[in-house]
This record gives sequence, C-alpha cells and structure tokens, in this order.
Amino acid sequence: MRSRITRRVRIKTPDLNLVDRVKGHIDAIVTAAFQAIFPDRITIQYPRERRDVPDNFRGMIQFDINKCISCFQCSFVCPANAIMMRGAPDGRYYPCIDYTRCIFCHFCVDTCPRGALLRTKIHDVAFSSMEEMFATTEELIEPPEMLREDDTVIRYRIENGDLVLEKIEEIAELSTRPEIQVSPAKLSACAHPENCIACTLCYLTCPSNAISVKVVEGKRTFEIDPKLCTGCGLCVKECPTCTLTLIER
Amino acid sequence: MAVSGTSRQKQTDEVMELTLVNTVFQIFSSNMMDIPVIKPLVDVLMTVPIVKYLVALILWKPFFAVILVPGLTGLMLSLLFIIWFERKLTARIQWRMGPLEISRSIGGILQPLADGMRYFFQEIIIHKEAHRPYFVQFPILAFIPVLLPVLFIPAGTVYAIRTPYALPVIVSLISMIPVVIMAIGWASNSRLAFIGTVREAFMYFGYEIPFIIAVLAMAVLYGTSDLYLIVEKQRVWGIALNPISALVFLITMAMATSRLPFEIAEADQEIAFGPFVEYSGILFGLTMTLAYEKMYILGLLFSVLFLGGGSGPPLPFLGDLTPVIWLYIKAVIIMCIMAFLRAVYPRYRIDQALRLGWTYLAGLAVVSVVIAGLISAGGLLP
Amino acid sequence: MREEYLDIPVEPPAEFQPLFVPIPREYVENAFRSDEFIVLVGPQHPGSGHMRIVVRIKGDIIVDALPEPGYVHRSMEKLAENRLYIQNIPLFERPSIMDSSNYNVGYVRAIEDALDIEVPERARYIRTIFCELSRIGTHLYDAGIFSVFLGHTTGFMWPFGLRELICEANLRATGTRVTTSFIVPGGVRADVDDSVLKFIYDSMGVIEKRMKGFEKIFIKNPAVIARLKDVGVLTKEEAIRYGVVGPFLRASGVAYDVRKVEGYDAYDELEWEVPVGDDGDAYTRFLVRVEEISQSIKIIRQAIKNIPRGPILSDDLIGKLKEKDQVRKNIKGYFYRIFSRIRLPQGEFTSQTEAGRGLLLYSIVSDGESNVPYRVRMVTPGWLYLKGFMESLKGSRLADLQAIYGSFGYFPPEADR
Amino acid sequence: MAEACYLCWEVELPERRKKGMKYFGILKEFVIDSGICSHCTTCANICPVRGITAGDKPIDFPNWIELCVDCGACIRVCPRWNYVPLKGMGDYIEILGAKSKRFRGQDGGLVTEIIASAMEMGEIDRAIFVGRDDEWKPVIIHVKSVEQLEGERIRGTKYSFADVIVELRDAVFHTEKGVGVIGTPCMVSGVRKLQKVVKRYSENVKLVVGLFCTENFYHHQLSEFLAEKGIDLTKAVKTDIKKGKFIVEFEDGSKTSFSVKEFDEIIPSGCKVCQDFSGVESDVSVGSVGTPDGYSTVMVRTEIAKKIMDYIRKKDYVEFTEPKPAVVEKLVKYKVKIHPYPPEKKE
Repeated sequence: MRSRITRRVRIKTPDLNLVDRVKGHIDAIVTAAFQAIFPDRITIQYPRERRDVPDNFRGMIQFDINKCISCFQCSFVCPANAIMMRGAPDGRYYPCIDYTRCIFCHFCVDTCPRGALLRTKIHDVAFSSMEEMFATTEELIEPPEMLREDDTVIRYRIENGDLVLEKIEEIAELSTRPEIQVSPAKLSACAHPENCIACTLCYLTCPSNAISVKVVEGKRTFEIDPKLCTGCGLCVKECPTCTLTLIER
Repeated sequence: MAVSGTSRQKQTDEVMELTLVNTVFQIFSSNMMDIPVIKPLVDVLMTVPIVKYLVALILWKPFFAVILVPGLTGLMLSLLFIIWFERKLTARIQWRMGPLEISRSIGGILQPLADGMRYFFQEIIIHKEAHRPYFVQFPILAFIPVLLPVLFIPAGTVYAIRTPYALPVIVSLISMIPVVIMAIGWASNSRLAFIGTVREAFMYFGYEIPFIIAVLAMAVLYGTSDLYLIVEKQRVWGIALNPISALVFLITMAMATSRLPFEIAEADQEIAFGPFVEYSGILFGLTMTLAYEKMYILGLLFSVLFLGGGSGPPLPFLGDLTPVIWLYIKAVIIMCIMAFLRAVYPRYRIDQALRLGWTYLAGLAVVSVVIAGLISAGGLLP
Repeated sequence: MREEYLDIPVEPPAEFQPLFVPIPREYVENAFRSDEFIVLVGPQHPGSGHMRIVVRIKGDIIVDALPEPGYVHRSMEKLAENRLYIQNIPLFERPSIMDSSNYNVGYVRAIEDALDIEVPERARYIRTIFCELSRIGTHLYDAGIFSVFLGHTTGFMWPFGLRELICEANLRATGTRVTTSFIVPGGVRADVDDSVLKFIYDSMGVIEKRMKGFEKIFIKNPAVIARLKDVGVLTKEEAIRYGVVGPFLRASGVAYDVRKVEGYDAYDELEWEVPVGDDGDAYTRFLVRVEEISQSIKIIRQAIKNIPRGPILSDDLIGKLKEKDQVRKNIKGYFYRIFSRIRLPQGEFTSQTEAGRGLLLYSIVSDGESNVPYRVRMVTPGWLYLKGFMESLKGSRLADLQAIYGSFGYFPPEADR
Repeated sequence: MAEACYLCWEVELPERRKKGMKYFGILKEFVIDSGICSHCTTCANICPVRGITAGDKPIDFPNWIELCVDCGACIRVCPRWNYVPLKGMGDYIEILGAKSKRFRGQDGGLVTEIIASAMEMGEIDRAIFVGRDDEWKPVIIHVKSVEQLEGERIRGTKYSFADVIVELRDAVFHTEKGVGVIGTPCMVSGVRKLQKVVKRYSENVKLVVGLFCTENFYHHQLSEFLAEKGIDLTKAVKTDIKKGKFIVEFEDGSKTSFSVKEFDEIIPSGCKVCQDFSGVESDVSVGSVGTPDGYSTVMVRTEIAKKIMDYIRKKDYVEFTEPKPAVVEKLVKYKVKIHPYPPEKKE
C-alpha cells in the first residue's frame, strides 16, 4: 500500500533569521498597504445589487398546475418531508411546500416527470410567521412576492487571470423559462383481467375520469380512455389485486 | 428700616459680584485665542453683555486646550473618526466595504455614533459574582489618568499648565491606566477576566520599561522635560534625530494600547476580551474606548516628542489655532498607523511579547539613550 | 502527588457545581488543590466552536485537556435509517457543508460498490473536479477560521473571499452554492457545461494568484510563524498511535492518502503528489493543507483538460428506460424513477474517502429487503483526530489552544454529525 | 411488456338475490345473520376497501351502507354462499402417522415440519402461522424463514378464530415463490374459492394445510368459559382435545380436563353446520386423531404435498408409525352426525 505513494512533496518549516523576519514583516505590510490603496473588493451590496445566478439555480419552487398529473413522486422523493399533497376541489392532489422544512435540494424538480415544478432564482423571501412559510398550491402557482431593492446585477467574470465583478444595470429576472419536458408516455392498463374483482376503486380514484364502468347483464365492464389517462399511476397504487399496471404508450 | 437695610446689602453684594466677575473676565480675556478668521465675530460678541463672558471662557487658552482641542472634544472626535477609519481601512484591505448602512452618502462615518447609541441604551448586566461598586466605577474612573495628561500637552501657545516636570507627570499618569484595567479585571471576578488581568500585568512590565527609557532618551536629547521647550527646540524633528527611540516608542505604544500584534490581554478569540469580558452596555463602550483614548494621548505625546508638536506650515487665517490643528492632525495620523497594523498582524503569544519587550525593545531603548546622549553631548542640537 | 497539595481547604468554585461538567468532582477538587486552574473553553466562547474543552492549566501551561463534543450531534446515522438510500444524500453532506462533494462521494461509492455499478468516465471526472473543489473550499475555510483564531482578521477574510469562487463554481454547475447534492449513485445529476468548466479552470488561476498575497500577509508572516512553529507537536509515532488522519497525519510524516491508496474516481489517471511534512507542528499542519490546495488546483486543471465526453449516469441504473439518451445527459424528470428503487443486497458495504479533513468512512448495512439502509455508520475525520488534537494540546500554552485548534481545522458539526 | 394488456375488460358479477341492496347487505342477511357464517374471514380478505372486520367477533362491516363500493367480491368468495357441506374423508394419496424429529408441536409437529420442508425446498417463501400472546389470544405471524418456526409461541393449537386469510392478502402480493397457509377446513374452502375467483391466489398460494377440526371458538368466549371453570389461560402452556376431553396443561406440569360436551353453549353457530372434519379440499390434512400420542396423522391429498412428503422422507426428518384410518373415519362420521345441515330447528 505504502509503496504506491511514491510521489510526494516534502513540506519544510522555515528557520527564520533576523533578515528573513524583517523581510517578512515588510512583505506583509507592503501587501496590506497595496490592498489599502488598490483594493480587490468582492463585496456585493446585496439588497441593492444582486448576484447573477444561472438558470439552474435552486431557488424557491414554482408550480404549473396544468402539467401536474398528481403522481405524488415529488412528495415521495422529498428527503425533508417538505412536500404535502393536498386534495383539490377537482379531485386531484397537488403539492404544497413547507418552506420551514425545504432544503432546496430540488430532488422534486428533478423528479417531476412532466416538468410541473419549476425552478426560480428567488431565494430571499422573508416570512413574518411560521404559518406563512407553508406555501399552498395556490401560492406556488405564482412566484413568491418579495420586496425588491436591486437595480444592478453583479456577474463574476475572470479577466486576465483575476476576478472582475461585472456590474450590469438591470433588474434581474428571477423566474426561469420552463424546460420543455418530454411526456412520460405512460398509460394505465389492465394486465390481469382475471384478477379483477370489479371493485371499481380505480374508477373512483381516477383523477381525470379516464376509467369508465358500465354494468350490463350481470357484467361490469371497465374501460380506460387512453386520451384522458395521464399515466399518473394512482389507480395502479389503489388496485387491491394489483391487476392494473402502467404501460408504455 | 429693614427694607432699606436689605436693599443696601444687596447693592454691596452686586458690586462685589461685579468686581469678582470682572476680575475673572480680565483673566480670561487677557489670554484669549487669537483666530483671525472669527475675529470680527468675536469682537461683536464681546460687546454683548452676558455672552461675552461665555466667549471669553471658551477662547481662554487653557480652557480651549482642555475642553476643546486637543482636549476632550478633540478626543471624542478622534475616537469617532479612528473607530470608523479602522473599520473602513481594515475592510478595504480585506476586500470588503466596511460600515456603510448608516449615512451611506458620507461613507458610513456616523456608524460609531450609532454604535455608541446602541451601547448607551443596552442593558448593563452586572453579574452576581462581580464586585458591584468597583465594577461600575472603574470604567469611569479610568478617564482620570487618561484625560489628565492633556493638561500638560502644549499646542504652540495653547496649553493648560506649563511645568518643567510635564514629561514625568504625563508618563506616570499614563502608567496608571493599566492599573485601572487590572482593577477592572479584579472587580469582574471572572475566570477569563482573571487571565486577562494577569496578562495585562505581565504586559505592563514588558512594555513600560522600554517605553520610559525611550521617553527618557528624548528628555536627555532635548535636555529638558518641559514639553513647550521640547517643541521649541525641534528645528529637526526628533524622529530624524533619534529614530530608534521613535521605533521603540511606536512599538511600546502598540503594546500599551493593545493594538493587534500585542492585543494579548484582550485576546478576543482566546479569553474573550479578557478584563472586559463581563461588561455590557455603555460600560463596555467605555472600556472599549479606553485603549483608543490612551492611543490618542500617546499619539499627542509622540507628536510632541518626535514630530515637532504643533509646528508646521503657518496657516495665517487661523492664528493661534494653527499649532492646535497641526498637533491634532499628527496625532490622528499616528493613530491611523496603529489602526493599519490591525489588518496585518495576528496576535503574539504573551511569552513572545514579553521576550520582545525585555530583550529587543529594552536593548534598543538603551541604545536610543546612548544616541541621545551622544547627540546631546555633541551639541548637535541648538 | 499528595505532598504537592496546598494545605488549604479548597472548594471548587461555585460555577462548577450547578453545571454539568463531564469530569468527576474529584478531578476538579484535585486540580484546585494542586494549585491548578480549570478553564472551560466553550461552547459559548469565541474560539471554541460548538464544543467544550475542559482545560486544566498550571500557570500558563496546559496540563490536561478533556474534550466534550456532542453539542451539535444530530443523529445522522439514526436519521438515515428512515430514509430511502437516495434521500440520504442531502443528509450526509450536512456535517461538513463546505466538503459536501467528498461526503457525497463516500456514501455514493458504498452504494455503487454494493450494487456493482460501473460509473461512466465523464461522471468520474466531474466527481473528481467537484471533490477537489470542495477540498480547496474546506482548506480555505479552515485557513480562515485558523487565521481568526490567531487574531488575524485579514487572513480570515481573504480565504473566505476566495472560497466565493468555489461557491460560484458550484452554483454554476449544480445550481447551489454549498450543499450541492450533486453526486448520485451511478454518476452525477446533470452534465456540466464547457463554459462552466472553463470558469472553474480560470478560477483556479485566480485562486493561485491571490493565494500569493495570502502567503505574504499570513502564511509567511513572521508573527504567524512565531505563533505556530513548534506548537502542538505530534511526532510520527504519536500521530499513528492516536489515529490522526488526513493532512494532519501527513504533516507528521506519514505518507498516507486514500486517494492514492484506493485510487477511486479519476485520481489514478491524474498526475499529482502527496504533500508530506516532517515536524508535525501546527505550522506544518497548516502548510500541508496550503500545499494540498495547489495540488488540488493541479488535479482540477488536469481533469478539465482530460475530461472525456460521454454519459453522466451509469446504464446499470438507467436500465430499460426509453429516454436513455436524455437521461444520460441530465437526470431531470427521471430522478425518482431511477433512484427510488435502489435496494442494496444483504450485507455490509464500506467505503473510504479522503475528505477535506481526512479519512471518511461509510459503512452501510443492508438487510436486503427494505429500501432503506438497516444501519449506516459514518466515521468522520473530525472524530478520528479528536484524540490526537487533545494530546497535542498538552504542554502548550493556553494561548496556543486556539492555534492548535485552528491548525487541526477541527469542525464540531463534522465530528458530532 | 410481455403480458397482454387490456384497456377494456369485463368481470361477471354475482347474482343479486335481493334488489336494491348492496352486496354486503345480501351477504349479511343470507350468511352472517342466518347463522351459517364459519368466520373464515375470506370476505375480509377480498374486500377492496378493507371495510369488513373480523377478529374476535362475528364478521361485520361497520357503516357498510355508505362505505361498501358494492363490488360483490365478498359474495363471490364466500364458501358458505350457496352452501353445500363437504363431508367424508375426501380423496387422498396416502395416509401416514408421523412425528417430527426437528420440531415439537401439538402432537407430532408435522404442520411445522411440512412448512419448513416446503421452505427448504423452495416451494414457498413465506407462510402464515398463528402464534399466541400470553393470554392465548391468536396473533398472526408471517413466517419468512425456517428459524422463525422454532419459536415457542408458534406451536400448539389455539382453538380460537384467527384472521389468517385476511393476512393472506399481504402475503400473496409480496411473495416471490409462493405462500403456505394453514387453516381449518372452512378456511381451506375459503382459500379454494378465492383461488377460483382471483388468479393471483391460484398462482401464489402453493400449499394449503388443513387441520382436523370439529369446532372452533371465539377467543373471548373461550377464555371466559375457561375462567368460569377456574382455569387461568395465562399460565397454560398447552391446550388439547383428546378422547372427548379438553385438556389444559400448565407451566408447573399439572393438568385440568373436562368433557368437550360442556362447550356446547359457546360453539359458534357457523360451526354447527360444518360437516367437514378433515379438510377435504386441502393439499394435506394433519391431525392427532388416529395415531398414538405424540404422533400426527397426515393425509396427503395432492401432488405437491406428495412431493414434500417425499422430501421429508428422503431427508429423514420424521419418524413414521402406522396410522388408523378407521378412527379418523369414525370422527368424520361423528361430525356429520352432530352438525346436521340444514340445522335442526330447535324447539
């Protein structure tokens, strides 16, 4: 094992004589004095100026209700249990985010199969109470309100081997463009009709009314409408005999 | 009868009073500051009955020296300035902005004032184990040795007391400040304050001897310890005559005022402000400014001994104020140099600082005495 | 010992009695009777971090130092038992936030080892780059804390200012500044743009350039050298005996680096050297880390130059997904589907990683049935060198406590986890 | 997807004997309330909303009027729906007397042995056993390894109803190889009916072990009854019925016994119409009748059971003895006699 580490740098501590010491003192003082005259400032005066952040910035989360398929995956993957799925009047379940718990790992955003959760560049919203930090679905649809004082964007740039703070006189755009997401193309279907006990739970669960049930002559007929089915998998989860499954479209 | 008797009594009283007031007024107006710029205004004011007493008092040279500049008011102004300047300069060196939010348009210079107000309204916590009366008294008492030296420091003709023993008196008064700090540490009755007090005591002996020798060297060099005469004699600034003494004075000044390489007694990261660990509120504000006040006094002394005191290019509009201004500017520059060190150095260990004090500095101080003796004996000085 | 006692009836001071002090009462009495002084450094002390050190001093010399860690213990290992394997990633990077990539890599490698996943080449290079970035970040952070412990405020601000470049690199690549959660089993979460790689490459130059100024004002400052030289010495034998790890072990003359020994990620394919010191004092410990920064810069430059093109997520994990090509570039949209079904086979899987402050060990025990770990053992470097840290305190002055503390870069949240 | 998938499918519904009433209502009226429910809990198993409750009380569906989704699954799986009593010895391949060398059980430990062997063979990977707590209350235990079978609490007969079939649902959907079930003849019938209705059960329930049974009790009734007799079940280590006597064995070795005739008052009504003594539909039936003390009678009925018995024989896990089928036959006929169906009207 040891023989593998053949390349090594020896670190020696210097033995200083008087000349070295005086030189060291002078070096330190000159360096500081140089900075005092030509400072390499990197401070950003935050509420007035704002750091330029990339589009993939993990800020507060915005929600596009039209794309959500109530698949619950965001709430399943959340490591901090910050996402609660709340029943909406239309019978579906939509996420609410508890920002007291959210750790901004954006696992949920990376999980969402339809791109219904959007990243924003907002990270600095002040809340006046703990209750307010619970963002309901309605609050998630619009980007959170915040007081803006900034009129300048600061961008880090490296020029000639040194850091330059580039100042751009503009008000930073904080929302990001939704990334176009390929539809997951899943469809609910019955894999084992012989297992079905005709319990109609799938029909009762389906948030988009894609499953219809008819009773004809002592037989219960189930039908899945592929146009309405969003592939959310709720019926698959509910089915007591595991007859339903998700298939590729 | 009774009525007329009392009225007569009154009249004599008034006469007595008038003569007393007039005598005092005579003393004041005979030794007034002569400032050409405000001369017309002063002349007008001197004709107004009661205001003239006030004007005469303010412009009376001893009063001006002690209460205004370079005394109390100058001290307060320099305090506000140096705390702001120190933070600003350190920030500049450290790629930061420094205090800015308060009075953004003038670079945040009101920040120390705001801090002072915060200290003032903060609760003063006196913990159970502290010696309550002394704990409260000492930060205030500490002002006595800090302020008294101002009496003896001349700015041209503006001075309060002129005595041939000015230098020893000032040095002995300054030497009392660490005693007060030790008393503060004792009254705090806390573990960290105790360690800090012991360190302060060690440091006291470490720097005081080279400091006194360095000052002595200058007294030997000038052949007098009358500060007025010392300033008079400086055709060439003392720093050019005896740079070693100036160096020793500067380093011991850094030690005495707890500037950074020697901020050992207070050592924020090690013993949490040492003797002052238990203080809060305005009492902490007082103890915190103690070192700066000491620095101001030592800066004045350094200017007088090495930088020619109040001498400088004449400013004809200011008359008697000219040396005051020059002295003040020199003292503040010395304070700025001290403030600059803060951004350059870490803190030494107590043993290293003591070793430095007892070996290099004491040696250099003796060398400076020798140099001073040679110069003095060689008659290089007029 | 008994004749050394003062013949005064000594009561330990009142402040020791109501407190919970992790030492027996006899110890306190013994110390006070033998004219020694007990100072509680921390946890509310500007130079202690979130821990307490019970320091017993005789005069100014430290006779004994007892650590009392645990003030920021957050039961990471227990928390991990209730989370999916993938959900543990943001959890495990918390103990040492600046070092998040190294902490992720350790955990992720244990999972990859268990599932026998082959990580794609590009992902390994990206991991190496981020690990080294976080190593530089940790060393800069430690240098800052170290400086301020010595009272050098400029030395505190400059490394923190430089660290901003690391944060910016993290931000551009992963979308967040410190807790990146970027490294996942089988690869990384998203591909890193060439423009970002160029920024990282350039920022290495900035760090190198500005470190020269830092060297003048802090590293080579005679006052600093005077404070650190021959302070808190751990000889080679002592360092090995007390189980010191990482740069602090190397500072004592032991050339051991997990990156070389295990050769994980892309370290085997790059040219770099292991800095080794001889003296084992506080200054050498610091210099070794300064040298490691320049070695890390070297590694990052090579990695960026040599980085191959290709997928960033292992095909073993992608499985039979239809949108393979998309997922190989960016995991977005498939995160849960890919990672929620991670289930380790029965057994115990261990990984060693060279984190910023030394050896980091993860040991995952799986029962083979559940989708959460049965047990995760996480041994952080801070915990490993705590003993060596305490031993090196003995015999130095009280003022050196902070210097030695800083020279070890001890980080209580990391040790307590 | 290898399997065929359907977007449209149909399922036959059972006959609705009473119009305008939900299926559970019909079941309640015709089976539970008419007293022929055997408490086999098959309906509780299949109920998609898990509304049907069993346990230590008669089958019920609280608030069924609102909550029942009216799927009819309970009726389709109920073994007492259109009840035709099974009787006789049934078909069997061989009859054996045996005693396990590995396990101690009620008699020969053969039930445990058969399940353990099936697990070792890899035929099944889990089985549902009934354990007991301190008060002899039945507790369901999912056995996933042979080691689990060595527990003290698992062995022995409990003579109380347990929700074995309810738990079967979880087992069936989590198994990889197959599930083994042990039950009284009515439970065996329930499982067989389930297997007819839901394919998953016929695929995954590999082994059904029937137990010889005359009647079973509600636990609370049994323990109250025994308490009246002055028997503290918490101290008992074994209960047994032998030669018309109920025997309780205590920790200190003492025994109490009384005639089973005294149980008449607490026999559930469902048991009074059951004529199946030997578990006709099971894969293998096990009981103590027909062999000497410490041995069990094993009636091997199907191929899989035969395979397991051959394995046991090969491994030499059991000692064999000569069974007496005549004794079993006698009890079979006795049960038919005491439990007539349709029940005799009481005056």
